[in-house]
Amino acid sequence: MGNDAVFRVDGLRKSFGHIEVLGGVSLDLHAGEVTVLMGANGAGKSTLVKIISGVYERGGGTMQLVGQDFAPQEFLPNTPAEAIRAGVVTVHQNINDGVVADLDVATNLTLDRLSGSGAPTLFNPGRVRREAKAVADRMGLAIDLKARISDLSLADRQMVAIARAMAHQPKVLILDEPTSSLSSAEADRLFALLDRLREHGVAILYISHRMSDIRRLADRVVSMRDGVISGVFDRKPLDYEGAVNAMLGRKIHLDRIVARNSAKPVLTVDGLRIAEGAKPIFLTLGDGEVVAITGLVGVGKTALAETLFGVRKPLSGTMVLNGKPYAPESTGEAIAAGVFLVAKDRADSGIVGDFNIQENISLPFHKRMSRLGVLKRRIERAAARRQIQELGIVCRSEKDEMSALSGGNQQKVMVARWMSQAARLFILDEPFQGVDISARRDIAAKLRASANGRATLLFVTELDEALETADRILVMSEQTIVGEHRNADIDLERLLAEVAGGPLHSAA
Amino acid sequence: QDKPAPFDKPGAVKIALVRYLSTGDFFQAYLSGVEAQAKALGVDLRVLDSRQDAALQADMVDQAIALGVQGIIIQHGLTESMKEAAQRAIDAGIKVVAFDVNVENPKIPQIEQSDRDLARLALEQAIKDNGESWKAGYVYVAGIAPLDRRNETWVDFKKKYAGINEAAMFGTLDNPIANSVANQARSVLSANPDIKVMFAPYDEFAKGVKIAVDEAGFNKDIKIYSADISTSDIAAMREPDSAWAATAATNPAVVGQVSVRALAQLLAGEDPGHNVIVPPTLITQKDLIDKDIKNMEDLSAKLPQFAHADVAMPAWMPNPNAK
Amino acid sequence: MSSGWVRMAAARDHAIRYGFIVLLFGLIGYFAIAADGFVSPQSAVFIFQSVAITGVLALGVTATLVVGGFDLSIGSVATSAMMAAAYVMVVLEQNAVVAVVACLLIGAAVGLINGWLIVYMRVPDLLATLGMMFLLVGLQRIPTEGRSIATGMTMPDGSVANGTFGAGFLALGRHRFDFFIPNLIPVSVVVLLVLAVLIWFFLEYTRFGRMMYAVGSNERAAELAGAPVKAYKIWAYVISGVFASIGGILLAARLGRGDIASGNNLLLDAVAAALIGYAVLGAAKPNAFGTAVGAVFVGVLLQGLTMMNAPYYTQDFIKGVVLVVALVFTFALSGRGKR
Amino acid sequence: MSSGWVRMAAARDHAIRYGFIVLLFGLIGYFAIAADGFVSPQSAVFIFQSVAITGVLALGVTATLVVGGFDLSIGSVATSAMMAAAYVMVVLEQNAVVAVVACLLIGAAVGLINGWLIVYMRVPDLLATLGMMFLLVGLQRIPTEGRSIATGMTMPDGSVANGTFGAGFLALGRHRFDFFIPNLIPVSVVVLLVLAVLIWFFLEYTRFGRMMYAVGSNERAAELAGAPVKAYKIWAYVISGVFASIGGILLAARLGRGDIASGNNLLLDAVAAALIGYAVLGAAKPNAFGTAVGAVFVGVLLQGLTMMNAPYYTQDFIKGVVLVVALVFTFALSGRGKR
Ligand SMILES: Nc1ncnc2c1ncn2[C@@H]1O[C@H](COP(=O)(O)OP(=O)(O)OP(=O)(O)O)[C@@H](O)[C@H]1O
Ligand SMILES: Nc1ncnc2c1ncn2[C@@H]1O[C@H](COP(=O)(O)OP(=O)(O)OP(=O)(O)O)[C@@H](O)[C@H]1O
Ligand SMILES: [Mg+2]
Ligand SMILES: [Mg+2]
Repeated sequence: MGNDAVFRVDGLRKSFGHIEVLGGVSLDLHAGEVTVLMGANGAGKSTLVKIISGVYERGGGTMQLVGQDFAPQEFLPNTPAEAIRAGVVTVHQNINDGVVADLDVATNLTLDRLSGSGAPTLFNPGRVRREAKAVADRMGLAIDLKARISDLSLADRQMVAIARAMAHQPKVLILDEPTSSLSSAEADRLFALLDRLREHGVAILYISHRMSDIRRLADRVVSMRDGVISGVFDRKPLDYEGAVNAMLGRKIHLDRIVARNSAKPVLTVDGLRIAEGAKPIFLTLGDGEVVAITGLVGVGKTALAETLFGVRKPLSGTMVLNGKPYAPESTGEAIAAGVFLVAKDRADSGIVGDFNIQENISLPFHKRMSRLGVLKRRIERAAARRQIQELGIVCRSEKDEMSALSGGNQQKVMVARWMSQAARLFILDEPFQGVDISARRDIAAKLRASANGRATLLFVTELDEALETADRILVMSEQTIVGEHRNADIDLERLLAEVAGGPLHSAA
Repeated sequence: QDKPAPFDKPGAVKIALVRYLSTGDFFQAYLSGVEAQAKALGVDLRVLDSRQDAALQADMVDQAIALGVQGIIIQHGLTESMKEAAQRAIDAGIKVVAFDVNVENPKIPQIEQSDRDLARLALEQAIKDNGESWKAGYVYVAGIAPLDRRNETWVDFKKKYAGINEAAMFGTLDNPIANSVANQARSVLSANPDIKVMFAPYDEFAKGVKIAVDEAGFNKDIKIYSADISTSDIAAMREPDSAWAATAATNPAVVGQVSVRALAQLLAGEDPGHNVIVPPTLITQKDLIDKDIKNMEDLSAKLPQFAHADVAMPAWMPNPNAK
Repeated sequence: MSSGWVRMAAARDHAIRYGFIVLLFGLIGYFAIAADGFVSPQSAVFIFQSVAITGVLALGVTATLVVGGFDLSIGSVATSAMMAAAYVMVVLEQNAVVAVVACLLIGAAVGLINGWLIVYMRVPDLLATLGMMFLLVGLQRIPTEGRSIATGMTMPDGSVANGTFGAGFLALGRHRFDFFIPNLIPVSVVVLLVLAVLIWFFLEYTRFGRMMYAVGSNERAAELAGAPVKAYKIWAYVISGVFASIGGILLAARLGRGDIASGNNLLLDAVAAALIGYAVLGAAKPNAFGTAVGAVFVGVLLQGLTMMNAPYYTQDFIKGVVLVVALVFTFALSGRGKR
Repeated sequence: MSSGWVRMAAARDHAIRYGFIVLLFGLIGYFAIAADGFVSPQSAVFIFQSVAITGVLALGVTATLVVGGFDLSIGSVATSAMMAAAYVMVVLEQNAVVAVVACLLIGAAVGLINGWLIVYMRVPDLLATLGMMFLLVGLQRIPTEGRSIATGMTMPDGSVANGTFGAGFLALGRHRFDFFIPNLIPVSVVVLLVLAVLIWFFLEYTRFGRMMYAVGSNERAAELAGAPVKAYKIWAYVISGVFASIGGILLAARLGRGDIASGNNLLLDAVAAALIGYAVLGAAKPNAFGTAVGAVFVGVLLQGLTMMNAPYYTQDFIKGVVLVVALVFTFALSGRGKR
């Protein structure tokens, strides 16, 4: 197999300041193969991708494009444009780097053509829309081409970015965690497309932390650890466990969850309606309990989370927290009442880019960390250090800029922020976005270990994540809760039917 | 010729010019006059420029005191901000003269270019050219001291000649001033096409009005009267069929020279008098054409009263214009 | 949703799209009644003429707004170009073509430097162009030591500058084209209209223009999609600089001399026009058509008020009030708006 | 990595952090040698005094920069406050306290309106404050029809205004505190220093200041962290307005009259100081300490050049060049920098 490599990376190095991130990475990509790259958060996957795609300058090593009809040629893109022109197309990890929010879908789908040098000078909206439609159709995208990107959900934005990359007829396609904000239906569409590209001989590098993706797609698995390749697995059947162990440098073992019961209710939700025409939601969360709510994208999980946190107002219904009526007017009131939310989409709604790790962690708790309005930095720093330790955030110090962290570690900082103080009701909306397997289990374990004294509510699209973490799993569909399961003896079939909004829903 | 002490030793005297306004031709010419006379006298001149910051200008007087100058010329500024600063200089034993700002101090000679006279000369010419009743446009921005003084004369004239009908008053100091005033004047002319006389007692205003009059094609129907003069004003007045009929002006360079001379007199123990007035000259389009005056040098050469004022001119005083 | 609600939303959409245009025509109607002689071809031409220079500057600054930048140096570029034109013709005794070329080169050079500072030296836009503004305000005065430039002027070294403004150059400020009525439309208005159409077409209907919007909205995404983001940004500043220098040429041609002025008011008026443009047709973003309408709007307002004898300070006041009200209207209703 | 490389990186870090301060001291050293009398307590006090008013304005605008906004109205707020103070004392014949309170209220009111426009009406910051600027420039001249306000002035209705500036009020501009040397430090310098320390402490060490930075960096994240984002933004504009009105009070006290021609350059000079502040200690973001240093830097530069008899236009030029060079230095090296 190794002889039909179309893209070859040899001894690639990269340092930021005096921290070495890539210590000589060598990797081959083969035509018509999906190579999955696995690695813990901060292993250097995105950095590698950014070098290949011309965003970062490499610190050493070589890259080569190899083809049947031409001699191997040095591949040294100075800009993303050069990489694209050479046929190496990338969908980056940060979705907002993939689309331009103020422009419409059609322009976004054809963005690279507009900036290509061969493109016609004139911008003909009709023609652009036709081209965009062709691009969208290939992906089976059903988005209004005139809609502005800023009005779309994250999943739709991601699909737009992927569709554009696909349309290039690339030689090498790189996808950096493309499914982290997609629903399984959309992910399935993506996989079907990747299958087609594979048949057409495209070399695909696929980065993901989701085992289900990896199992579905991989022809080869390459593990990466601390900036070097730590294992290549291409003998069928693929040794996934070995790959995970190689990427972590140790074995992980999965403790079965012992589902707990709780007697003391912390939050009672009574007849809450979060959307026009939706059925009311009834819900009780107990002390020490970890509850996961799952459901497809767009069923109202975020809406419910935001309602509980005071960002939105319910249309009707009441809530009782700690035996007292709870109707937060603002996020500030919610926090004061002990209700915390780890919001989804960290780049938009979590990370303060100008702040370092420490300042990001302390953000909601300034009041508790200050006297007469003056911040006590020693307390702030101590809290940050504790969280970095607890969650194993990979960084130099608590003073690091957020932009210097890998995606998964940024996500950990977001969780750390809200774990740094005791909550009564702890809500996490897609907290595992971009977090590697072992870190995910660590976080889940931390959540469970610290669960006493509060109720914990998790919103996840991935069922696996719910199964690994929760005592109880609720299913949402059409802006309301349609099913409830104890995580002990789950009827998976019934649960999946509820998720899909099947017969049970109509029976309800 | 022997100069009295302290001017007998070249370079022994240090004086400061403390300016409020500096941007523009008038101020540049004034400065060149100051420099020329200072050079002729052999004194060391420091220029402190507050760039229209009245508070800073007051501080600069103190700074000049700290620099150990013997004399200070205060050029423009606000009475309120300069009065005390000037007094502090006097208290420090420094001789002070003030140009175009009243510092209300009997010990400080006031150099003036007499704005009232400037306006009067121009308006008298307007009466002479156009009779006693006409429809006028007037360019004025309140709050600027010399313009306020020129305005007083205009108000007096309107009282005196009932036939003067002020159809429109406008003006702006948005820069470039001529361009902004041209826009306004165009509007005024569209609204009042029967205006006969434009009184624009500041040459930047007059330039703007002239542009508007030309653009509207009214240059043969309207006459412009103004104050102040510069090389480009001369060119504008000399254009064929120019509407700009006359201007009254003092030579800013001469005013600069007079300022230094008055200060020198004080330093030499002489008294230049409390009000040192540099008389204005009326300059008409006809003068410029008849005498073939093309620029400020020609003007000085051919209108001697413009080139030199025998003000503050004791016998020992060197004349910087003497070649 | 009830159809009443839909109708209301549609009405609101209309209010956003056409509110400003309606306001403009309302204003014209009001002045037509209140001020004699406001309605005439000459008056219309004059309104365009009075905003030609700021309008050209505003179109240039629109380009920098589109890429998410800002150019505070345009006023000083215009006055520098004016001084340069006068210097070239009067002191160096060159002809009109040389003067125009010199101005355009200055504009392009300043734009390049601004762009280089912002793109490669990563100096924030406001900062870089503010520094450039101070620098140019000083620089343009150094050759003549702060004197205005006019034929016959005395140079610092005592010599007399005898060059003259070429007739061709002055024609840029004074010639009028026939248009139904003889001698109706001045060159400056033609320049404004041509540049407005050009930049509008460029921004809306060429891929370069589209990419500039993309760069302004999300630089990183545009770069990752393969756009030469740095080049686009630099180009925007070059456009801005060149347009400002064209404004300076028109200014020199109108004044017939090189006048000492800071250009601050040109800057503010141009920025006002470009920002008012956000409100036109509910764009809520920089756009060339809006900028042109914004410039005309200010022109109409000032022309009308001046004709009604309103003193200059009430004009500023009303300009401010109208600006604020018009914009509240657009942005509050549209619910978008973010720079 | 080799230790040489580490040392180089450290050197670069130092260059970024201290480069600007070194430049400032270098400048002081140069002027100390080149210009007589530059080094003296009086000269130092004078430098502070010369930048006191712009410095106060710059500190205010820093607050709006911190929340990611901008305030173009500060210059006109200052001059409006000056006119208001004069009007209250001279025309309405009230005492100094009333005048000061009136000014502060005006500043706060303008800040509130600006904030309201930006936060609730969603008008972009530059636009809202530009409109406010025009509005105030006109408004402040309406009561006196464009005249300056001084004791004994004739009002539009022909009456004579006989009030005077209270002695207490004038003392704000003229009194000097003893400090080793008698009569050394003027009130305005004390005000500048006190306000600088206050706002610096507020922004760096209080939770409110910290949250303002968060709001400026990621509004939504700040909101989801429980911050009342709208209130913070409005407060920033109120701070800016109040500081500008304090600047106006100082100006009125220094001038002893309400002068319509004063205060033209306040906006640009204040913005320059605040933006230079980005470069101090390699902050690459708005910060109060940097702003204060920026103001002093401009003061030192202009004072030194004045003492070396540099004409006014070269001062502008050098100010621009130094600004650009200093900022290239900081931003190019630091590799951060984004507004
Ligand atoms: N701009 C930067 N400056 C300094 N360090 C950086 C920078 N970008 C990344 N790093 C560091 O490089 C390492 C690798 O980051 P990278 O983003 O490549 O990880 P990753 O493998 O993609 O992780 P994840 O799965 O979390 O996305 C991390 O330790 C990160 O802190
Ligand atoms: N800005 C918006 N404009 C219009 N509809 C919206 C908007 N935001 C959300 N919605 C709709 O509201 C509903 C609930 O959305 P919400 O984001 O809560 O879904 P979700 O289940 O949390 O999805 P996800 O899994 O992506 O978090 C969806 O139907 C969505 O399309
Ligand atoms: Mg990554
Ligand atoms: Mg959600």
